[in-house]
Amino acid sequence: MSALLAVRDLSVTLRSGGEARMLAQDVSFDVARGQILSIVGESGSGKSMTAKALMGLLPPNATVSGEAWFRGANLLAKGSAPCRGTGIGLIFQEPMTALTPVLTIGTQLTEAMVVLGLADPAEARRRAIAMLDRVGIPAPDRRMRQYPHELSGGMRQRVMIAMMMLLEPEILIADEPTTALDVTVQAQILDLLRDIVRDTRIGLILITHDMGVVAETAQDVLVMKAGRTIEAGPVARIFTAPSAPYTRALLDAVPRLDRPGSSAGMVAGAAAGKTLLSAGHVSKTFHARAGLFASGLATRALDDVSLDIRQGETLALVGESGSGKSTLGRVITRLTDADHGAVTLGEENLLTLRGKSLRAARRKIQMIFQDPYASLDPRQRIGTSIAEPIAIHTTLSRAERQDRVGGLLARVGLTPEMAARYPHEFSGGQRQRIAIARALAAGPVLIVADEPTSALDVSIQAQILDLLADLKREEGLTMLFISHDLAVVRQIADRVAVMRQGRILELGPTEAVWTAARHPYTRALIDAAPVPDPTRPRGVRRPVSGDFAIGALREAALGHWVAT
Amino acid sequence: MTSLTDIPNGSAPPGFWRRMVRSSNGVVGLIIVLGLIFCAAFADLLAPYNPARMGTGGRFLPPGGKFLLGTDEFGRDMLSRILYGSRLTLLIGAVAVGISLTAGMLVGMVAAFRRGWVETLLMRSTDVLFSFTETLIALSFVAVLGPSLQNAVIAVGVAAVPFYARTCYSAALVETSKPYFEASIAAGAAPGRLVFLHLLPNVLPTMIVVATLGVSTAILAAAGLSFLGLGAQPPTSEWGYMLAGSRDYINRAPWLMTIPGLAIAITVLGFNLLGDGLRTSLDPVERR
Amino acid sequence: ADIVWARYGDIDTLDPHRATSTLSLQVWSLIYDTLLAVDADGNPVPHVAKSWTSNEAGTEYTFSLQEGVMCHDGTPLDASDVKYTIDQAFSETTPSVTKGSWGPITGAEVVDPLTIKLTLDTPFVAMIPFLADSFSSIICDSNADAEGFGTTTAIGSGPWKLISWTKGDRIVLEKNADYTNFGKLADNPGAPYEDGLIIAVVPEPQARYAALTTGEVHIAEPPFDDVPAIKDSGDLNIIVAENTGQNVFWEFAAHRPPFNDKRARLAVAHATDAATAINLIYGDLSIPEMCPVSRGVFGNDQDFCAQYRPEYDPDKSRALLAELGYSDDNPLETALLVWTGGNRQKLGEVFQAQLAEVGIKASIEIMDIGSLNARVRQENENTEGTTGSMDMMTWSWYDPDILYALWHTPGAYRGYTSPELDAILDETRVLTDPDARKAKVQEAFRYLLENAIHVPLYTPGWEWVFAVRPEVEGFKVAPFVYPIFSDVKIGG
Amino acid sequence: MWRFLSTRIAMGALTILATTVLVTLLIHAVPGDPVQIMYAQSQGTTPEQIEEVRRSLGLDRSIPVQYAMFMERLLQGDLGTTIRGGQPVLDVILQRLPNTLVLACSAMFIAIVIGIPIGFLAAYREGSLVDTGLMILAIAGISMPHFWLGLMLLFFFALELGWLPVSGNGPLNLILPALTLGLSNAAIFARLTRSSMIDVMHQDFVQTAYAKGLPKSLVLRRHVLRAGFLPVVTMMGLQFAFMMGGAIVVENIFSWNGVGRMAVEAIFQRDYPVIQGFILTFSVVVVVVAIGIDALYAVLDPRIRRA
Ligand SMILES: Nc1ncnc2c1ncn2[C@@H]1O[C@H](COP(=O)(O)OP(=O)(O)OP(=O)(O)O)[C@@H](O)[C@H]1O
Ligand SMILES: Nc1ncnc2c1ncn2[C@@H]1O[C@H](COP(=O)(O)OP(=O)(O)OP(=O)(O)O)[C@@H](O)[C@H]1O
Ligand SMILES: [Mg+2]
Ligand SMILES: [Mg+2]
Ligand code: NI
Repeated sequence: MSALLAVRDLSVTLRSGGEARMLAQDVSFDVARGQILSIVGESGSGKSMTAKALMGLLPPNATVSGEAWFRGANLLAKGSAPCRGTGIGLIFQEPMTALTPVLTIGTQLTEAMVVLGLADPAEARRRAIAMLDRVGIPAPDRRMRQYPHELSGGMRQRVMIAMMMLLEPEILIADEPTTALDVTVQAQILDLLRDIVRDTRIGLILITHDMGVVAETAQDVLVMKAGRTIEAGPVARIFTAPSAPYTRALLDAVPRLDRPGSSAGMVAGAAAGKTLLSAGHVSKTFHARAGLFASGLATRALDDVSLDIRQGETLALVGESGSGKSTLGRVITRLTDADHGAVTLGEENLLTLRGKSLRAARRKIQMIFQDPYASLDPRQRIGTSIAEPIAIHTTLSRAERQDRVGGLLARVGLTPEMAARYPHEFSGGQRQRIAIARALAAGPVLIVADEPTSALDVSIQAQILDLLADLKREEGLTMLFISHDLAVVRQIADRVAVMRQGRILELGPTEAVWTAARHPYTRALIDAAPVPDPTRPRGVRRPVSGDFAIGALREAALGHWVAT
Repeated sequence: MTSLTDIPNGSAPPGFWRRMVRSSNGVVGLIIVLGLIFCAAFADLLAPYNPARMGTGGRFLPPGGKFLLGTDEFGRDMLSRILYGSRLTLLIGAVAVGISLTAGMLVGMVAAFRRGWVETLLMRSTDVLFSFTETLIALSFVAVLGPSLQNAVIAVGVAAVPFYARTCYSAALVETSKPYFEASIAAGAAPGRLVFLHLLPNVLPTMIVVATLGVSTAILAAAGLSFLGLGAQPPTSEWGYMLAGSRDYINRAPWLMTIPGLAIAITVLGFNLLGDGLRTSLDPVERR
Repeated sequence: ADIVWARYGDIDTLDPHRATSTLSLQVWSLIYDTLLAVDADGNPVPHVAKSWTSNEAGTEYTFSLQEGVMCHDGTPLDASDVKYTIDQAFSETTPSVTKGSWGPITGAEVVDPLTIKLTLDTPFVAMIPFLADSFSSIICDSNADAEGFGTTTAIGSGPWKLISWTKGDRIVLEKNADYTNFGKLADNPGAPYEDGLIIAVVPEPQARYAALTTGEVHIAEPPFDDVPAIKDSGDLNIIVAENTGQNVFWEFAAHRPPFNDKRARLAVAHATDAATAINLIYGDLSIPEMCPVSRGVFGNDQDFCAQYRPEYDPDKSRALLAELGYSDDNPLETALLVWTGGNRQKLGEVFQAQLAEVGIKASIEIMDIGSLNARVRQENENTEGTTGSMDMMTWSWYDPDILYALWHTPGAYRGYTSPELDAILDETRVLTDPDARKAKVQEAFRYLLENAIHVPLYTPGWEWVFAVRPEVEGFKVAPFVYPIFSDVKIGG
Repeated sequence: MWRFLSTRIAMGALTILATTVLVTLLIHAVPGDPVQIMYAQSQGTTPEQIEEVRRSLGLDRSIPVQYAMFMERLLQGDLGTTIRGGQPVLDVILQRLPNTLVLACSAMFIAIVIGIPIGFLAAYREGSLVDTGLMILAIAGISMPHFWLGLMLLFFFALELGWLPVSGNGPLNLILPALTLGLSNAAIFARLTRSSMIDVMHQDFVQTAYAKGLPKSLVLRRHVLRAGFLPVVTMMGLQFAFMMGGAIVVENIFSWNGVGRMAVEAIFQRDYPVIQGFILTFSVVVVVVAIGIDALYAVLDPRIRRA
């Protein structure tokens, strides 16, 4: 089968302020009809640049070289017209910003068809409605008149796909089309793309950083790093016998949802531990202030949530975006004030503390945040940042403080000399280590980690998770671990609480929840998560329906609670 | 608690100087501003004549010759007057911005830090004042206090407070919601520590940019008031006042109008460029 | 055709009882008539009143009016209109802002339609010249029923009728076709020659000049500094008002240090070289003044006054300052108040420089005349507080009686007064014999000059320089800067 | 949208209410006795008259009572009478306000017509020499004091060339002041438009539009311009207030008979009722225009229109 698109030695050079940088270097690949080629690589590896080069959408200060043969012409040759739309379509990562906010869906769907002479307006409209229906958007008639902000993220991504498919391109490039979406929605979009490729026999280039997505969808893989091709080949071979060390590292770093994590062995011990902290009937409603007099919509971020955290365990909080995970963590750390409920640590109700006693109690619960860039005061040496809790709560001398900081830095895998540097002199992973060191400095009894790895690249993510696991094992650290990534959770947590819309739907030992999820929502969540194993059968998943039990928790098995 | 000696010496974000040097705007602005400061500092040495002495030369001598920039209607040397005027101009800019910056930052930081009704009260009043517009506030001030350079500077300074307060408030709001700030709260930091060790150093760069751009606005506004006769009084060589006085001689001595106007424009341009340069250098995301 | 006259500012009101500005007076003189008028030398002559008599004691005046004078609304102007005007001036609720200048009038009686009798409490010589000035414009009593008197309506009997007034922009007048001129300083015995007169407000001197050049405007004050060039080019005619009646003088907050000491006042007087300063700023358009009242006003005599006015003598000034304990290290510091307009702040700058020569540090403060008056009065009334100020005060009046208003206890500014001066000024009001009065008036001059209470500087001409386009004929300016448009013909 | 607008209107009402309070307090902040200062020039005023004025201004009462009196009169459309000439302040202002509005609106028009295309062009050619040149021009324009620009224009077009009239309030007279005010604001608009357009041009949806194969002109016209224009619209309210402020100076240069010139005269004359009236009028105009522009914004932006 001959290739639809043949790319040879594509290089992109970006010139800015007198320096030239190679963003992509000698990238070559073929895409055939009905084929899904996946380009993977870490952030900044040049995946998007390659795609944009093919579309002729590079920034003005970028130059491209190489060849890309499509329909008998070289797309990269000087003066050649790009085959946008009817030849190659493009879908972006962020459905929120990929649609023009001030134009209706209908206009955006039909305009290109009309302008390119594929159909007259009426015909275009008819086709658009049909296509919306095809991509699974209910009530397409009505949608045509709506604006992007009136649609959910998943729907917008479907509109994007419909928009490109209406032009009947031969190749579709999808640049991280699901990264911004929840797992359940992501799965549906991936299914949709697969269906389209199967039905229309177009070629799909799927750009992603998620090996799970690759394994679930692609036939061939191209691994990129720093603009270069590291390895290319059929998905099965890449996953089973990667030849490049980088690919292997990438694969190793992926937490496997389908295998129990390393900490699973500790479940029994931790479960026996006594309760350290308990949250009871915590509720929190946010009122979005629309203005001076009009009070905006209320969001119930937490709705009568109760849970216990036991000494020495890692309790994971999972759920989709907006389900209230962070809010619960913030209520426990008193960064957000709850409307109702109690959080007791020992004898103390943390929620009623104020002033000095609150400040004194704070050291016992520390937080690690998602964004390591923002977690450290950019204008303080990291030594000062780490020493801050010590300075506040102890009367240690400067030298003693420095000693402690040195020890902490060593503990998280850095060197004491680094204390004199500023945050911007570190990489993301290092910064997260520093943030962990600072959290440890206070000598807390509980650490709340709010998605501490989701901003990091996979390879670094694994290191941080290992560090946390080490700390837990060696220091007996108790942790509330917040994540939307089920694979990560399975690797590190003793127990899991599944949240949705401010309520806990299921709570139980990690293994029990995984192997015998009792709540339909939990099951949908587990089903939807991509598994980095190309040999697994790729089934079509049903969307999660909104109607299921959200009532009080009932103990369905020993230590396994499910909403009724 | 620790002593304030722990205050870190803040560092510029990565690549600040490189970006600053590469931003040609910033460099030009810096040169102009430094030149201005030089003129102001050494006005006594640079000025060839006493700026207030009448009849130094003939009246209305055109630029060139003994009087590089000519003489005015009293035969005073224009160059000397412009040089001394730079002193006033810088002082006006500094004092007015000092007033706006101090008051604005106080209001903005308190509002962002205290939240609750304090925040509502402060920011709503700021909003109200903001919609008054600076011109009106300045004019009302002068109307009440009477015209004088001092009052004009106060008026200009006060008029800009809402703007500074707003800017500082939103900058502070961003900082207070950043994890590093919350981590500090979580570590048990007391308000003083939070404000002085974390909030202030991080809000300051933004405010320095705003203040640099603000100097140009303040100079323009004060010169405008002086032009209307509501600011500087004779025989000050304030540029706006000089410009106002030149109106009578447009035909006879156009340079009396051109020179102070140019002086104001170049100064303001200098601060605008410098502010622009600082902004692009401090904030790598912002596109020029 | 319409004559277009551009001025730097607007009138305050069309109601002659509600304002005092020259800009207003000039317009009132066009719309309204007065009982008397002035001749070219500034002396009162009959106008609407064809003659008058007074009793021996000088407390009763009887005026007989011309027949056939018509108000603009078609009603005849008679004694009741005059009575209405006077009643309004002395109204209980809204007396005229110039009530004080009307003198001690206690009653106005309509003897018959053409005869009016005024009764005075005490003799008041200055009443006659006052009745020749537009302050005493006769307001037709039909204004009482008219809507918007002072803003949209102004019914007078003058040579021009009001059509409209757009505040801040222009006043449009139309000729009064029925007009008869009895005494006003115009050759034309009847209605104006031109159909209309537009008085435009153009504050920027350069803009007025440009408008003159293009012909948009016929008559306007040119930018002062361009006058020599205009004269040279000959494109426009320059007319300088004479006998403006205006007098600019040093005035001091005499109840506060340092100016409560005569020597300090003298030091200022000796330090200022008015002639040079005026020449620098106004060229030959203003003239130095020696007397406390200006040229053309009764009693003015340059030679007489020159004997007593402190002459320019910096050394004398320095000596006085040294006597008072001032030195270069300890200079006399004061505020020099200047009111806005007329290039006065420029003159102030020159004086400031002259004072600096002898070691007086004066900081200039520019303010509106109203604020200036208030400030001086406040400083005099409330003597605590810091040092007193000095100011370049301006008054214009047609009679030396102004000195009574200024310096007779309590004094317009609550400033320097003395029983001795009071006695002299009292007499200037009642002496009916001109020679005797003149002697008394000059005695007052001498007192004021020797004590440096009222140090005359100059008689301003510049504000009242008119540049006139060549096609305009017959434009003239009567004493006390009343422009006359009745004779104007626009040729070409 | 109605919620959005109702908050804006409420905010505007609050602003005007606050203005009334400040305006009442204004006279108290005057050092010395305001009535004395106001009437000092009229030689004939008796102490009784002064008392009368004090009473009519309510200065003999407590501040809340004064405020109540002020508001009561205000609601009847009475802003008091001028000190100079004793005329109703409202009439004096209303006669001049249209001139100021005409000036501000024409200047706004000029600023938009010149500034927005320049900004758009610069954004379109981002990074090019054209862009750099235009932006240097814009920053120079912003730095130029408008009173100076006004004088220069006056000098060249009226005095030297004699092309335009300089007295009166006719349409030809409007050209120079409107140009003065318009040009300096055009520079601001150009910068704003440019940064807003560049923001938009770098967004995914523009790339999406290109990816659909749409021609550049259509992408710019339909996608970039529409979305990029919105932030410019929001700035217009503020800009209009700026114009009104600038009008004060420009009116004085060009003898344009508007409220700005009146205000400056009133300040010199210490005519407090006029100053009070001016401040009040100014803030009402600014608030009303701001609300109007917010309404326009609400109509243009579907995210608000449909909210
Ligand atoms: N407009 C631009 N100007 C300058 N540098 C750019 C621009 N766009 C991208 N880059 C740089 O080019 C490199 C490659 O970017 P590219 O967007 O292709 O990465 P990517 O692999 O798609 O990463 P991600 O997973 O984060 O999307 C990065 O280092 C990025 O910083
Ligand atoms: N400060 C706030 N003001 C208003 N609403 C808020 C605030 N913080 C959170 N919310 C809302 O509360 C709900 C729960 O938010 P929360 O941040 O706890 O979700 P999450 O589960 O952590 O989601 P994510 O995975 O996206 O971080 C969301 O609808 C969110 O929009
Ligand atoms: Mg990318
Ligand atoms: Mg979260
Ligand atoms: Ni409850």
